[in-house]
Formats: sequence, C-alpha cells, structure tokens
Amino acid sequence: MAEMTYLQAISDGLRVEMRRDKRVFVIGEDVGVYGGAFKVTLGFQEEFGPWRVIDSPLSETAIVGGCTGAAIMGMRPVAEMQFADFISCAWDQLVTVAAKQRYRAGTPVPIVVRLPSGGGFSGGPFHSQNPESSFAHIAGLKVVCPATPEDAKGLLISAIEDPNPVLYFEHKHLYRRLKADVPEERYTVPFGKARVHREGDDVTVVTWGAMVHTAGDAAKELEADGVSVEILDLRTLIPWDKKAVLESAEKTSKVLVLHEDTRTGGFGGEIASTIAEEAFEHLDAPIVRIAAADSPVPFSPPLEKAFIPQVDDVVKGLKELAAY
Amino acid sequence: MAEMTYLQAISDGLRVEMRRDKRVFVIGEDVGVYGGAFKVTLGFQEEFGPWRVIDSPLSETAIVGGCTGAAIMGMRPVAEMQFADFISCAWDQLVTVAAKQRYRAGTPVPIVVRLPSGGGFSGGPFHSQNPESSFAHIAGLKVVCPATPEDAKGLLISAIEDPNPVLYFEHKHLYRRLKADVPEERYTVPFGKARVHREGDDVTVVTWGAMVHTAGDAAKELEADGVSVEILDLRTLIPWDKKAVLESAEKTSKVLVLHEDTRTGGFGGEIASTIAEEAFEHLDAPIVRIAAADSPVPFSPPLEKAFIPQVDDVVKGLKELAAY
Amino acid sequence: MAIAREAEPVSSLHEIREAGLDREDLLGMYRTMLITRGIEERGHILYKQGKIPGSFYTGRGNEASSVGVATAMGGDDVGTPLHRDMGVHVTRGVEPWRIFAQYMGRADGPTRGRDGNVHMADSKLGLLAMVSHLPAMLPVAVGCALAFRIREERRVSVGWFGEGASARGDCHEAMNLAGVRRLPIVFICDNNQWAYSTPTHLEYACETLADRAQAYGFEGVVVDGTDVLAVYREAKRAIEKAREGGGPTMIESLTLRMEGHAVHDDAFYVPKEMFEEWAKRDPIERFRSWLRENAALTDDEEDEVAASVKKLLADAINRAEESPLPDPSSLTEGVFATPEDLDTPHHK
Amino acid sequence: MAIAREAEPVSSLHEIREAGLDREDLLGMYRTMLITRGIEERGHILYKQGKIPGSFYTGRGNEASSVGVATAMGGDDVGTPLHRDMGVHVTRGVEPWRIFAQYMGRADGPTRGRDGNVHMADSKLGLLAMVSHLPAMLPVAVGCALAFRIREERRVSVGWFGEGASARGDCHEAMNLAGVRRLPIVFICDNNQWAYSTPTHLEYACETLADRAQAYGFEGVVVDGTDVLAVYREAKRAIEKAREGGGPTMIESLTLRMEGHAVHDDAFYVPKEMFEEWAKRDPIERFRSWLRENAALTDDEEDEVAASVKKLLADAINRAEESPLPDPSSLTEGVFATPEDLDTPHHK
Ligand SMILES: Cc1ncc(C[n+]2csc(CCOP(=O)(O)OP(=O)(O)O)c2C)c(N)n1
Ligand SMILES: Cc1ncc(C[n+]2csc(CCOP(=O)(O)OP(=O)(O)O)c2C)c(N)n1
Ligand SMILES: [Mg+2]
Ligand SMILES: [Mg+2]
Repeated sequence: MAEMTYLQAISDGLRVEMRRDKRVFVIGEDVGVYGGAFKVTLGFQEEFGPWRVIDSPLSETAIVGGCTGAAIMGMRPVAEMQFADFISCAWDQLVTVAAKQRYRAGTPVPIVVRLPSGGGFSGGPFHSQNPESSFAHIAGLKVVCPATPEDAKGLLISAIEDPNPVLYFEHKHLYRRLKADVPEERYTVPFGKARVHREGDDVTVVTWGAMVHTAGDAAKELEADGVSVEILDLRTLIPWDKKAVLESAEKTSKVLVLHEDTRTGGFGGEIASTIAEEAFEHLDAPIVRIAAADSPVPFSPPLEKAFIPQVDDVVKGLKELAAY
Repeated sequence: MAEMTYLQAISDGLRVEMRRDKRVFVIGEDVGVYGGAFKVTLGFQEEFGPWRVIDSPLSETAIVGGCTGAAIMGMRPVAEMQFADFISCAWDQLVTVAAKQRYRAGTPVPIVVRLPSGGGFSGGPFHSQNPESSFAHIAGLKVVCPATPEDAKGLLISAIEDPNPVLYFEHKHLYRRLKADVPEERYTVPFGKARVHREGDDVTVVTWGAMVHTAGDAAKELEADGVSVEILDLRTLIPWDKKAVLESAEKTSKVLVLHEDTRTGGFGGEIASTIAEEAFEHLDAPIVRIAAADSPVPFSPPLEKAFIPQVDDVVKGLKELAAY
Repeated sequence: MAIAREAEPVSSLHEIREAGLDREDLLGMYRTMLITRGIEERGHILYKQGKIPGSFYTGRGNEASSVGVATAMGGDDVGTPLHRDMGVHVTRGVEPWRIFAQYMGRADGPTRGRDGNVHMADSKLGLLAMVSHLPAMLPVAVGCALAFRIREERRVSVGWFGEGASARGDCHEAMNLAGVRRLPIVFICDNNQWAYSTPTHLEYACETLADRAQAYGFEGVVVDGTDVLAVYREAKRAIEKAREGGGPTMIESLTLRMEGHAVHDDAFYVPKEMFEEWAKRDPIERFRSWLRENAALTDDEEDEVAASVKKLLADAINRAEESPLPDPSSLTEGVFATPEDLDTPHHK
Repeated sequence: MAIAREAEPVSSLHEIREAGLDREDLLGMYRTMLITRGIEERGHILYKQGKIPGSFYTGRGNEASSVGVATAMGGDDVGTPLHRDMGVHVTRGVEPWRIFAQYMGRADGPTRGRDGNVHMADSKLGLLAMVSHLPAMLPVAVGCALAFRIREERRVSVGWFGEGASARGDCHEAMNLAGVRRLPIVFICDNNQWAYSTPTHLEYACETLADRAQAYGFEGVVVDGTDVLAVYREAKRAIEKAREGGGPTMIESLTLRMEGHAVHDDAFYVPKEMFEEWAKRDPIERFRSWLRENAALTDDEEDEVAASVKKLLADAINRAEESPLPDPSSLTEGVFATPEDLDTPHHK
C-alpha cells in the first residue's frame, strides 16, 4: 500500500499497464513533454518514448478515430481529452464508429478515453461538464466514474483490459483533494459492481463520482437526526449494478438518486425509473432525484454553487425523504 | 383544408414561412436541384432562388455552425440533415455553441435543424436512428417530434418562429404513410402542449412520433378486452407537457412510456421518473417503459422488427399493466 | 496553379511488368473487375425482385480504381474501402456469396444481417467495415497506420474518401495527423465528380483535390481512374513509399459515377453528354482493349473468364439465398465485445 | 514550396495614410494597444490577489495583431475573436470596466457571470462570444458572412483561429464552405508558434498555414504580427476585397505567445532564446519607436497617453469591483431565449 491522491492513482494505474503491456499507448494534446494539462502523464514520455506517449495535434476526432484504428490493429490506446468537455468534438467517432463496430462488423474496439470532468472551481461552461449521461445512452459504450483513489486505479486497469470503448470520467475536483491508501501492485476493479460507500437502513443514496463525497457529508449530518443513510457508489454507469440498487431500495424503501450531470434526461432518470418499475412494491416514498440544474455550468462562484448539488441540498432531500 | 401527407405538410409549412418571411432560408446537402433526399424541398430552389435554398458541401459542422452565425445576424435558417443520423457530425456545434450562446452571451440562436429520423424500412444502423434523447438532455435545445400531418406543419412553423435552436425530428416512416386534412393557411402548434391522441380511463400511454400510431393500433386491440387506453402524444420533448402527463397518470393510475429511441438512458426514463416522483400516491402499478433495444439499429428485417417496439409488444405491456 | 502531379497512362506490358505485374496477374485483375461489376449488376436485379431490403448502391465506373488500388496493396496491408469500392473486397478475397448474403440481410453475410449494402468487411482480409458517415473511416485508417508506426511494422494503411466527403472535418484531421507524423498511409480519393446530386464546384474550390496534399506536407497525384494499370502503378508507388518511411500520399482517382447515387436516383441532374463521354472510357472495356492490344488476350480467354464469372455469381446467389435470416432472439448479441473477441490475429 | 504571399512592413506615414489612417488614428491605436496590455497585466494581478476565479489567459505579444485587424474592420463588420485577441474587444469599444467585471464573475460583465475570461462579447459592437472549443467559432463566422451574402449587404465577417486549432475539422469545413461560396470573410490565424506546449511542427506539416488557403481556392498572406501597421494594411486589403465580392482571404499573423498558455503555465518548454529574440520585437515598443521615427511622437504625448490609460484602468477596476456578484436565484434565467430577445438590431 502507498498513499496516493486520486490523480496519482490514475497515473499509477496507467504506468502499471504501460509497463506490463507494450500495446498500451497514450495519445492526447500536451500529454508528452508537458505531462498533460493535469500532469497525469508527467514523466511518461521519458519512460516510454515519444511513440507511446504521443503529443497529438489539436484534433479530438483524429485522436479518437486514430485510437479506434490502432485498437483494431491490436493496440490498447488510451486517449486523453484535455478536458472532458472537448469529447463533444469526437462524439461522432465514438457514437458512429467505435460504439457500433463490434455489433456490425464483429471487430472489437478496446479503447479508453480519459475524461477530466466535473466542476467546482469556476472552470465555466466548457471546463466543468459531466457529460456521462449522453454517452450512457449510446449502446456499445461503457462508462466509468471512479470516486476514490483505489477505484481510480483499479477501474482504469479494468478499462484498459476491457475489449470495448470505455469512457473513463475522472473528476478534476477529486484529483488532489482525495488521498488514500492504494495497493501498489496491479489489480482490477470489476465493472458493474457498486461499492457500498456507507451502510445504512433508512434511506439509500445512489450516486457516483464526486457526488459520493457530497452524499457522505450529507449522511454525516443526518446522523444527528438519527437517520441512517446508505450510500451506493455505482462506480460504472454502463454497466450499472441494478441488483445492488434494487436490493438497497428494498432494504430502505426510500431512494435518492444524486448526480452532477444536469437533471433533465440525465442518467438519474434511468436509475429512478428502473427502481420505480422493478421495486415498486417496496417503495415507501417517491424516488427523489437531485442533480445539477438544466443550464450550462456557470462561471461565477455563487452561480456555480447553485448549479452543482451541495451538501445542504442533499441534506434537505434526505430529510424530506426520511420524514415522508 | 387540404389533404396532405406528413411529408407534404412539412413542405407546406416550410414554404408558407419562406413566402412570409424573407429571413427564412434552407441549407443542406442536395436540398436545391434535387429537392432533398426525401424531396421535402422539391421546387423550392426554383421559387426562392439559390441563395435561399442552398446546396451545401457535405459538411454538417459547417451547416449547423453556419446556421448559428446566420441566425445571430438575424436570419431564420432551416438546416436539413440528409438523415437524422448525420447530426452526430454537428453534435459539438449544437451542444457547445448553439445551445449555450443565449445563456452565456445573451445572443439568441433561432435555428431549426430538420432531422429525417426513425426506422422500419431496413435503413440499417446509420439511416434509422432516433437520437432525440441525446439532445433532450442538453440544456438550451428544444426537441420537437410531430406525429401527424397537422402537427408536422404547425410545429415546423413554431420551430422557425422560436428564438432557440430547435431539433425537428420528422419520422421517415410517416412521410408517405400518413395522410390527413391540414389547414392551408399559416398556423402554429404551441411547444410543450401534449395532444390527446385518444381518450381513455384505464391505462395511459405517453409517447411521440411514429410510436403514437403503434400505440393507437395497440389500444384498438385492447378494446376487445374492455380496456380503455389513453394516448398522450407529447409532440415536443423539450419542453414536455408534464402537467398533462401527471393529470393523465392521476386519472388512470397506470402508465406506459413508449419510444423508438433506445431504452437505456432514453427520454422515457425522464418521464417515468418524473411521474414516479410527482404522482407517486396515484400510481396503482409500476410505470412500464417500452423502447427500442440497447443496440444499433439492425438492417435485416427480422432483427429490425425485434428492435423497434411493435404493436404486439405494446399490447402485451398494456395487458400486463391493466391486469396488475 | 496546379500543385499535384498528373500521372501518365501505362503504355506497355513491359512497363507494367516493371511495376510488378505479369500477364497472369493482369488477367486476374480483369476477372476481378468483371466479378465486381457482376456482383453489383446482379445485386440490382435482386433488389428489383424485392430480395434486397433497404436501399442499394453500386460503384459502376469505379471498378478499375478499386481493383487497381487493392491489387497494389500487400497481404498485411489494411484498408477502409467505401460504397463505390466493391472491387477492393473482391480483390482481397471476400467470397461473392457472402456479399450477396450481406445484401439480403442473411446470417452468413460479413455483418450477419446487422448492417446492409457494402457496409461490411472481412477483418481477416485486412479490411475495416465502412460506416455511412463519410469520411469517418479516414481517422480510423490513420489509426491503423499509427499502430504500424508504433510497432515499426512494414505495413501500410489505405484510406478511401469521396470528393464530396473531402469537405468534412474528419478528412482534414486525418490527413493532418498523418502528415505531421509521416504515417504509412495512402489516401485514395474516389473523385466521381458527384456527391449525390452535388457537383464538384459546390464541394470544393481548389483545382484538384490532390493539390490539397500540400496542405498536409505530402505528395498529391491525380490519376485517370478508368485506367486500372495507371491506378495500380500510382498506388503501388505510394504504398511502397509509405512502407519505406516516406510518409503519406494522396491519390485522386478521376472517374464518373455511371449511375444514380443509389437505385432510386435516376441522376437527372448529370448532363447526358457527360455520361456519353465517360461511357466511352468504361474501365472494363478499356482494360479489355488494352489486354488485347498489349497482352494478346484471346477470344477463348475472354469467353472462358466470362463464363466462369457467370457461373461463380450464379452459384453465389444460390448459396446466399440458402443462408438463413438472422434469428431475432440474437438481436442484442455482440453489442459488447467479450475478451475472447480479442483472440484474433490482429489483436495479439 | 511557399504558395502564400509574404507581406512587407509599412515604411512611412505616407504609406499608411494611403491605407486609410491619419496620425490621430495611429495614436489611438497605440493607446488601444496600451489598454489591451494593461487590462491583461492588471487582470493578472487581480488573479494573484484571488479576485479572479478559475484560470487566467493573456495575449501578450498579440496586441498589434488584434488591434491591427480590428482597426481595419468597418463598423458594421462582425468578428469572432479568441483568447489572445483582447485588442479586438478594446478596439471595438468594449469598456474596460466591463472586462474586469467579466474576469471577476460580476453581474455587469458581458456574460453576467455566466462565463469567464475573454469568453465574452458585446454583440451590439458586432462581436460574437468565443467558446472554449477551438475553432468552433469559425463555422459561425462563416455563417455571418453567409447572412451578409444572402442579404447582399456590404458587410464582412472576420474569424480568428490559432495555429494549433487549425488542425481541427471545424477549421476545414468553415474555410471550404467559405471558399466554395466566395463568402465575405477574412480568416485570421493567430500563429503564436505554440498550442499550449505543442510546437508547430507537431500541429501541421506545411510550410506556412497561409499556404492552405490555396486548398480552399482563395489567397493566403503571411504577415509579421508584431507590426501593427502591416497587419492593419493586410487586414484592410482583405476586408475590402471581401466587401467587393472578392471572396475570402486567410491572413497568418506570426507572433510568439510571450507568456505561458495560462497563468499556471511557466512555459518551460519554450526555448529561452526564443523568448529573448521575440522580446526584441515587442509589438508595443516597436510601434512606439515607429511613431517616434515616422510620426514625431513626443515625450509629452507618450506621458499623456500612459497617464490616461493608467487612470482609465484604475477607475475600471474600481467600477468592476462595485459590480455585484450575480444572484444565485438567477441561475437558470436565460437558458432559453424569449421572443423579446429577438428584438435587437441584428435580429430585425
Ligand atoms: C456525414 C455524412 N453526411 C451525409 C451523408 C449522406 N450521403 C451519402 S453519400 C453522399 C454523397 C457522397 O459523395 P462522395 O463523397 O463524392 O461519394 P460518392 O457517393 O460520390 O462516391 C451523401 C451526402 C453521409 N453519408 N455522411
Ligand atoms: C477542441 C479543443 N480541444 C482542446 C482545447 C484545449 N486547449 C485550449 S487552448 C489550446 C491550445 C490552442 O492552441 P492555438 O490554437 O495555437 O491557440 P493559442 O492558445 O496558442 O493562442 C488547447 C489544446 C480546446 N480549447 N479546444
Ligand atoms: Mg463523389
Ligand atoms: Mg498558438
């Protein structure tokens, strides 16, 4: 075990895989000499050389399309978007080519796209988004959202191993704020298995990414009121752990779904409606969704704070649910 | 009144607006000399000239970005995608520029993107999609899905009038199959007002686009069993008529949400979870979602039939709900 | 100001032998061109008979170009051919019956009924299945070349695009990345002068598309796409240059799309004289004459190849029609790949 | 093989007068350049003081280029300037206090706190607010030109892009459409030799980016971006050519990004000598010398402009700091436009 930040855990996972498997390479803007905008690949080009740590032109389509071609030729590409927001420029390559190639042509496309995402530091409308719901709707793509350093490493290694296109959302606001013990050796964290972030009996929160910690803080506040909150960290949205969610919903009979992506059409709707459909008889209260507002991510701190779900918002939601 | 197909109604709406308002112009691939892949703009270039009916290069990004610029300069552009599927190539322009410009910069972007969508004729994975859910998740975009000739005309005129970017999904399978009386004069159909396609008391179907007619056929079959089905045609997804949906849910206490877009992360989840949240006390059964399978749209007829919700699937769902 | 080089026709059997083809190869190419056209002609009939669902596209007029380029490719080279490039599939060895099965949406087509038309490829033959979105496969082709470069393999990737699709951003990003990294790739522009109903002057404003190669730091060549040997020679040069580390080349192959965009399109917008003029340059007829003049093609040989192709195609259709339609219960199979899928030669 | 034209420096007051500027105009430009740099220098200080949230970008080294182009634009012309083009906003009349308010996320900034940095524009002054995604505003700029062409107005659109962003598909689609339709637009490439940490040879493989104009059927010009008068003259020529129906021009304006990509970046990857060499060509200092030599700029004039700029900026900061932070309850206001929003001069 070694203490690592969430960011270091990502670097570590990537480095471990690159040392183990020559087919793994990294491509993105400024990932080489500069080590990436967030320094995840700092020192990588020295270690692995310029053809395994490739500084690409400012070309998201070429990066993702290039990874698809290289993957089909047997490589294991890991693309870095400088910010998750820029993946919109490669939407077509992901949705049209990568997601559908296995189904149509039988050709697997094992690529990973690393996506520094999330807000909380006045990044504004184009450096703060959580576009995971958009991708979770596209058949053929997997979607991963680690919430802890340990998962960040293990899920990244799983993503590289996975034979499908994987979108790996790493939350920028956790990069240096989270620190924890992480195994130094190689390990994987399986997709589709939720993590019980906190056990509880009265209300379930289903969430992922940075919101896991917001929920954790809210749960602590509810302790005073004697309300016991269970927090499920989904870890991966595609596939998502329906079984764990339904079991927790049956246990507590009250569910709050929480995410930092915007509300309308967000993946919370998928989860809430699945619970409503499959655990209908067990529910003692309506399922509540808390999510970001239906607007671009605003820049100015008071607006951004109002946009991203805060601990207080979750506390309020949980209290209402508990009292229902 | 004149009898028009769904396709003629779209042409008519567009022609009416172009005659009335010089700011309206059309741009797209093969919309001029050829009259568009589906002949919606047949004869338009003769009437309005080559600078109001513009044959563009094969450039979805330039088409949508160009419309955005022209709109900001006071025009009322109507872009045609040759197939809705190709809008993936302009995703970034819509999501990054058009959707957010009003919020950030105060500049409205009144553009309409016409999207021939939907399957049912072996168009395969790239000529059959219904990508409306992807756009409905993006704050700042409006999403329109007419189901009848009358709505096709009235909603198109509303879309052109609307000061926002509007995605207008016209279902290819309805183009020539639907024929009805349509007012010859100009009229608008308001956004956000569902249409009661059929009144009923026992179960509500919430749907839009071509699925309205699938639901209609299913409802007829249920008559024999004495089950009275109400069908709400949402007409527009953004904004969607929550009030009408909740009222119908309260009336029948049983709801089936039906769409041709794929299931996971589809807009059905938004509707179902909203009902589950806001009409919880009124529900006598779990809300059922029926939607296309989580796969690309397959080409071969037996697969495509299994992919798109069929009348039988809806009948089965309605029977189960009625019996719950 | 033209910047690209214009390729000369091939003048003799001797010259083409120097470029690597003997008489037998030439007869093989001729046969492949006949099969290519034959598949599409018969496909058209099947379509009219209602046996092919959806729409139907052909590459009539492009047989020389597609066969010429594919013949120049090495066995380990890979490519991303498009909807006018049936000849590439045939040259690389895709069996015609599987193509008919594909057309008819049968379980034994290369996409097992999941996609239609020439949206297919046999990856074991080094081909990647096209998507409709043009030219989205160009960045993918560049990615193949990137893999070869990273692994220092002497393999080349070939990426096709239409002159219409050259307007899309994907084309630019792909060529720019390939140029910057001098990747082993050859870009083939099927310039058939129309993009659906849109003429070239509404698609691009430079003199030739090959001139654009300069914008990406590599060489551009214009070749007569009805001359299979000239196409072959230029493709061969470019492929071997790429293999030797010389970086990309763009080859613009000039033809006319001899039919409508797809079966439903009567191409009313193409001037009649244009069709007449280009009909005189029919690539198959042209190659046949060349073979008679330069390679002593005999009547017997001609008859034999015609008969064998006829039989091949008839058998192929029969076999395809025996292939079952896919089982609807398999609908969601293969949306996601499994680890075993990676157990292919490519993925090792 | 260079294809684009290389622009000469401007040699005399006489020459520049022919291009449309008198001495007063020149002093105004000098002042604007000082304000431009001053805004960014003071912004940097405010940032370090923790008064500006998020990140912070400057365009040091690009003052001549941005002011030169903006000065050449007509009052009814429009443009989509980028993150190095503060000079465009200042030239077109955006009041500095509103820029500081924007930086600080205040309610009176042009985006009312909804966006930060130079992601802003005053549409009444003919500017369109940039998005981060580069160069997504180029197709939008082309759309403005399209509107002018449709309405047969004598107006021109100006679209900026960085040399790094030239690699993206948007750049290609925008230029191709503009070229095909000969639209009234001028493309300005801010070539500051770096895209974040990436040098030009990893971004493009042609000699100069202006050479690419040929790929789109129009003229390319390379100009020294530290020479405000040469930039002005070339921009003016191109804009008036576009206005007269002569179609697009691409102007590549060569500078060096004199600071890191943003405040957090110390630009360790830029060779020290490069900074030293380009520091000698500081655009403001260069223009000051030119004015002293060619336009008899006096010490008094210099002092006066320096003092007035200083006061302007100090007042601007004060006024900006008085502007309130936006009310959180306004969070979702303006996501959708209302019909009244269309009641602007543009939208009539
Ligand atoms: C991104 C995209 N937009 C639109 C289409 C619809 N479409 C299919 S083929 C075609 C014309 C293509 O022209 P070209 O590239 O010259 O190829 P050709 O068909 O002439 O071989 C169009 C517009 C498409 N396939 N992809
Ligand atoms: C589509 C896109 N991808 C990535 C980025 C992140 N990014 C911001 S600026 C920059 C470098 C831009 O270089 P250039 O175009 O030369 O402009 P400069 O900053 O040098 O003025 C990058 C990669 C972006 N803004 N947009
Ligand atoms: Mg063509
Ligand atoms: Mg730069």
